[in-house]
Amino acid sequence: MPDTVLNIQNISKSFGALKASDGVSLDLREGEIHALIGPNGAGKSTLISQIAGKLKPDTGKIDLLGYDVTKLSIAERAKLGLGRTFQISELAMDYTVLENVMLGALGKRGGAFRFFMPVMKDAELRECAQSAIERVGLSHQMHKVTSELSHGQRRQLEVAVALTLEPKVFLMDEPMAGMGAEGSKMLTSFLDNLRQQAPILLVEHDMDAVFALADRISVLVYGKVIATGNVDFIRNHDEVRRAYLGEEAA
Amino acid sequence: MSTVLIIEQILNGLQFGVMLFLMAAGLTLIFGVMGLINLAHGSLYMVGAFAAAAVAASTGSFLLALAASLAAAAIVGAVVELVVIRRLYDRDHLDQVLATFALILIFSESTRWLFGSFPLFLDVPKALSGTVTLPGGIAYSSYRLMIILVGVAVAIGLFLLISKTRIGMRIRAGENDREMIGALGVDISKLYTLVFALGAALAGLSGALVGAIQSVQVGMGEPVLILAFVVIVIGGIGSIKGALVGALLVGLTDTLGRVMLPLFFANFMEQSSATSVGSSLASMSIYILMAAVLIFKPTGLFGRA
Amino acid sequence: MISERFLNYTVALLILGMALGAWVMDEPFLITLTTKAVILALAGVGLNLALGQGGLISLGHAAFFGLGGYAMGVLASHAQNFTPIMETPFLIEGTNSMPIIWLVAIVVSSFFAFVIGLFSLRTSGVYFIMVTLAFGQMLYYFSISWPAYGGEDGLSIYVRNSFPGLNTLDPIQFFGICFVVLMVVIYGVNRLTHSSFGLALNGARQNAQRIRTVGLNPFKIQLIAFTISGAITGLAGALFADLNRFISPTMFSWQTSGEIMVFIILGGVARLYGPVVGAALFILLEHWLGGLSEFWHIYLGVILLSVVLFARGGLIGALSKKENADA
Amino acid sequence: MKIKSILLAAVSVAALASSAIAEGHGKLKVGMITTLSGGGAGLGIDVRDGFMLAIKESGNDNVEVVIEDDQQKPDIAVQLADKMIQSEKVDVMTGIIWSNLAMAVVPSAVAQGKFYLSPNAGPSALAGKACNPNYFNVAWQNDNLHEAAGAYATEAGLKNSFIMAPNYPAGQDALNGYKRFYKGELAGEVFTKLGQTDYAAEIAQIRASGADSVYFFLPGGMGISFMKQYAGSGVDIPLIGPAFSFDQGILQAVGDAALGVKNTSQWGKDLDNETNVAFVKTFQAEYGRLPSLYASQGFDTANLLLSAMGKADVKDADAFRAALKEADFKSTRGDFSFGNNNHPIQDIYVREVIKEGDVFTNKIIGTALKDHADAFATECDM
Repeated sequence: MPDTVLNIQNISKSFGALKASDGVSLDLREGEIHALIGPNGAGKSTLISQIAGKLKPDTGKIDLLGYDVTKLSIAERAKLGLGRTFQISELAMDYTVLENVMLGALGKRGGAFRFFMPVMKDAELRECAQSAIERVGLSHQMHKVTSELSHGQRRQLEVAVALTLEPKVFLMDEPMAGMGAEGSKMLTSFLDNLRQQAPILLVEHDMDAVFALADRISVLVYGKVIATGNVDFIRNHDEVRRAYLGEEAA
Repeated sequence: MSTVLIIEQILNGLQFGVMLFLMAAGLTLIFGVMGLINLAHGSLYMVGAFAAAAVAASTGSFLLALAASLAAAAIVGAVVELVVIRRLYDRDHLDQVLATFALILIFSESTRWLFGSFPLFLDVPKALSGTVTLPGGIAYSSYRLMIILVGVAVAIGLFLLISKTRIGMRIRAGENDREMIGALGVDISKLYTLVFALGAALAGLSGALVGAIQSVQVGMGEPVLILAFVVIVIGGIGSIKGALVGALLVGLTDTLGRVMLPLFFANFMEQSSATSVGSSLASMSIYILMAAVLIFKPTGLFGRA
Repeated sequence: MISERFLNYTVALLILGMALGAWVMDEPFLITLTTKAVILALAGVGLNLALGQGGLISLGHAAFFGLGGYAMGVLASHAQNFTPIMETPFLIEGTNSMPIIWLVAIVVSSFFAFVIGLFSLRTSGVYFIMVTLAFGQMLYYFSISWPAYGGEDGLSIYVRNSFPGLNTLDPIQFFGICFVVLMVVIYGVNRLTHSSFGLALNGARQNAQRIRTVGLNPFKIQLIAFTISGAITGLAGALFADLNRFISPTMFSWQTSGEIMVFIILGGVARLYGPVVGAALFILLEHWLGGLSEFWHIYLGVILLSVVLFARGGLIGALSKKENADA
Repeated sequence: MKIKSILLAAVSVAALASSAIAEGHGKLKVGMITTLSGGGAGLGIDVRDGFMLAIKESGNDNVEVVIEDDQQKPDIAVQLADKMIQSEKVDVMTGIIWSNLAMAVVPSAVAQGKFYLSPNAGPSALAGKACNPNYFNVAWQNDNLHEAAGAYATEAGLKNSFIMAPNYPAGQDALNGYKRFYKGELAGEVFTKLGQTDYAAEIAQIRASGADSVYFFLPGGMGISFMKQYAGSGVDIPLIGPAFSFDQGILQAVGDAALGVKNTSQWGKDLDNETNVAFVKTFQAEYGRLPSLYASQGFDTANLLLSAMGKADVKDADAFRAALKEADFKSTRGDFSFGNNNHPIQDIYVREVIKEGDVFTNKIIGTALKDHADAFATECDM
């Protein structure tokens, strides 16, 4: 299936009595944005963690670009081409924007084992990092220390780091969270274009963004996918309305 | 080796474990609630022993001496918490290690300045100075038996304190979420002082109990401190149950290792080199145990990830 | 306020000047003292790589310091007695040539650092501190009860080892060797800090999850850093043994680990010259306060405590602009 | 500026050091490196006090003593030795308590032409193969007291000893020394961990061993812990030890547990000779406590030095060496002379721990070995 880049097959994960993932199947195809939505506690974070490699599923299988990655580590999956952004920013807070993005560039190159040459004078890495920073619109903040960035800027930085890896699949965990209206709008149009580069599995609470961006939407409730389909299908899906959208509308 | 001797050695191991538990309980409690590594815990042990020796010398009463050890260590603990320790809660472990390392220097030399360089005298009370005969004909030191009982009592007391009382509830809340406990309206700094003083008092008590059968001298706390750290790391830092299990494991490993290893090596080498090799390995045994536990369970037996 | 780089040069020149001044005034002991500071600084530079850059708080670096010392002791004692270290399966002779001893010290201590790191790095936080301490204690007890090289008594080497073209028994020449070694290592560590590896290592300290997500393996990075760090401290151990012409299990004790850590905090964590300033200050305090009172440990404790509580950047932090070291 | 004050400090250290160059003729400068801080400080303080008492009593103001604290750390001791030789330019060194520190300092000090008088440590290497004409031991070779204990046990008709020491060189030497003069069987031989504080396991082994005597060498706090625990264990096999665990400073901490224990020593406060009687009296008057073994050794060391000073100038090394070798001084131990390896030939006594009023102390009850030299003298080619 060359068209399907990420294929999650029937995975389950329990914590004691709690079934956080209950036979979830999901796929991501070339060129699309596939949004994953669901109420709080539906098991979105657990699912993301299993896809990224932080948690191992109890049963089931995850294929990435045709490889079985179920047992691989985070770093190994990243090397295969999985680019991830986090719900809560995972950044080196003492580093500048540039330094953080350089880390991504290092990862892309496949290793940090050069011990003598000054990394900041490595033209190739720097170019890669700077272009990513430009694409997310942080050029003016390039030498600012990350801990001094605003919340929204940190999200942009996360995306920039993911970009340097030139991933074949993006896994984005609530990139819009905490962004102002202006920022959300900018990021929405950015992501819209990004799908040309690589498909995106997008977990997002911002329904405007989801409906604007998603080619397909999957709805996760109590660890199960209750529906998958395009925007209209989901909008009009009875069970979804009851379980999820209904509450929101009310 | 006779069965009676083996049983006696197991009993010795348990008793050594219980002594370690008294020390380790305070250490693990302080870490669990405040997230603080306290290298100066050994100094509080020393304070307890010196206070007990001083009071026993002037009053002749062992009970008063024990009370003094509890009080002195608790007071010193509270003062240290107020002056120094509370500035360290938000710091990283490195700062905590170094600041409490500095406290060791200050405590040790101040004690030597006050009491001199020679060991002080502290003896077991007359009533407990003999032996009791246990079933099976084992003559066992009454005082050591009392230490086992005190240790068991402290263990039960701590479990009750933590599971049944208001303070215990707050302590548990503090372990889980330090911000939540503030939100509950509990005066967190008072609670911390209290917990630190409690841990210090336990260390002081064990210093006094142990001081009566060992020697009360400057620097007595550090070897025990290292052992207590081994104990809580094996048990899982922050867990009282872990401290108990870890202490007994360390006590048994150390005692039985000392006895068994030389005998074991004597099977295939000459006596005096077997004694030497066996003793060398025995002195490393608990550290090997600790490394082994951490390799399989990186957060100790009962630690939280 | 002054820039950190200027401060670094000043410190290096000050140490050099101190030794040269003492040489001119014919004060060999002052040279010896300065040499001690230089060697301890080197041990600190080693630990600082793991601790400052990598965030790996090792309370077991005395293990590597001791291993370096014993590498020197074992080699030199065999050379001194003209007995081979081993004959089967192949002959290994002792030596009293410093460069060979250094090489052996580096190989041995980095091997142990690699193995200890392999196990210890599975843990983190307090567990890491304690498991490194445990490994240090193992070696300590081993060295005490291992009779071949003196056990608790330690081992005296009567003549300082030789370095081609120099008279190592002349204090100023031995100082020169140690100073050059320190400068070379500092240069190397500085390059390392600003290399790709340094960027990843510092990144792993700040956020290991981030490093993993970009496809790098923080464990591998930290293991390499820990190994290099152990090797540097081991080299310092070999020099320290040569300074005293004596080794003993004290080099393995946990107090030694604590003292190396103290140098770093006195000078400033993660700063290139932090351990240098710290070690110099420590030696100065030791000799000053030691002369003032039998109870000088009290003052040392108070000073250390104040630095930890109130001067978090260490002495360099207090003198230069920023509280945080830049990476 | 802090930098400046550091610099100033450095300069003042340098100035201080340079002002202290030895001057004059017939003068003698002693460098004493001993343990004055940390856990083992008691011993060093006694040696220092004994030594200084003798200097003071002599009224000889040609002696200058520089005292430094080695903190019981070998590397510090080595540096202090360097300092004393390189900047203080001392003529004679003394003071070291511990064998491992002595091994670190002595060989290189005597190799640089300094005299070294040992007031306490006597490692076997310095008595045997590594003996040196400039090294004089005024205390004992390490094995001496253990050998005497072995001789005493044999003489007392003991047939089955349980022996015990920490697992480190001095401990191994101790047991070897005991076995050298002990002719009976061994009920058990145990090495404990250095610094061990709990002896329950060993006491259980002793109880089960069927021994008729226990010989133990556990210096410092280890011995205190062992004896207290032993007393509480109900085991009543008699104990024998070297004097180190029954010293004046330690006995008070052991208390009743030590009463009646036999120990071997080359000195006792009740030794009836003129020098000793006067020494015990003046020491008590000067420092307000009873002198210890270590104090007597410090006192003897200083008197040996003073006796040599009366005969030769230290600048004439050969003459001074010969004067030291004569050992022409009044020792607190009575007869005292040096063997070929510059180690003592002396009587070693058996003492028993008693209580005098409120104070625990020792009483001499016999002589274990007369005019005893050491086992390593033959290995020394002097």
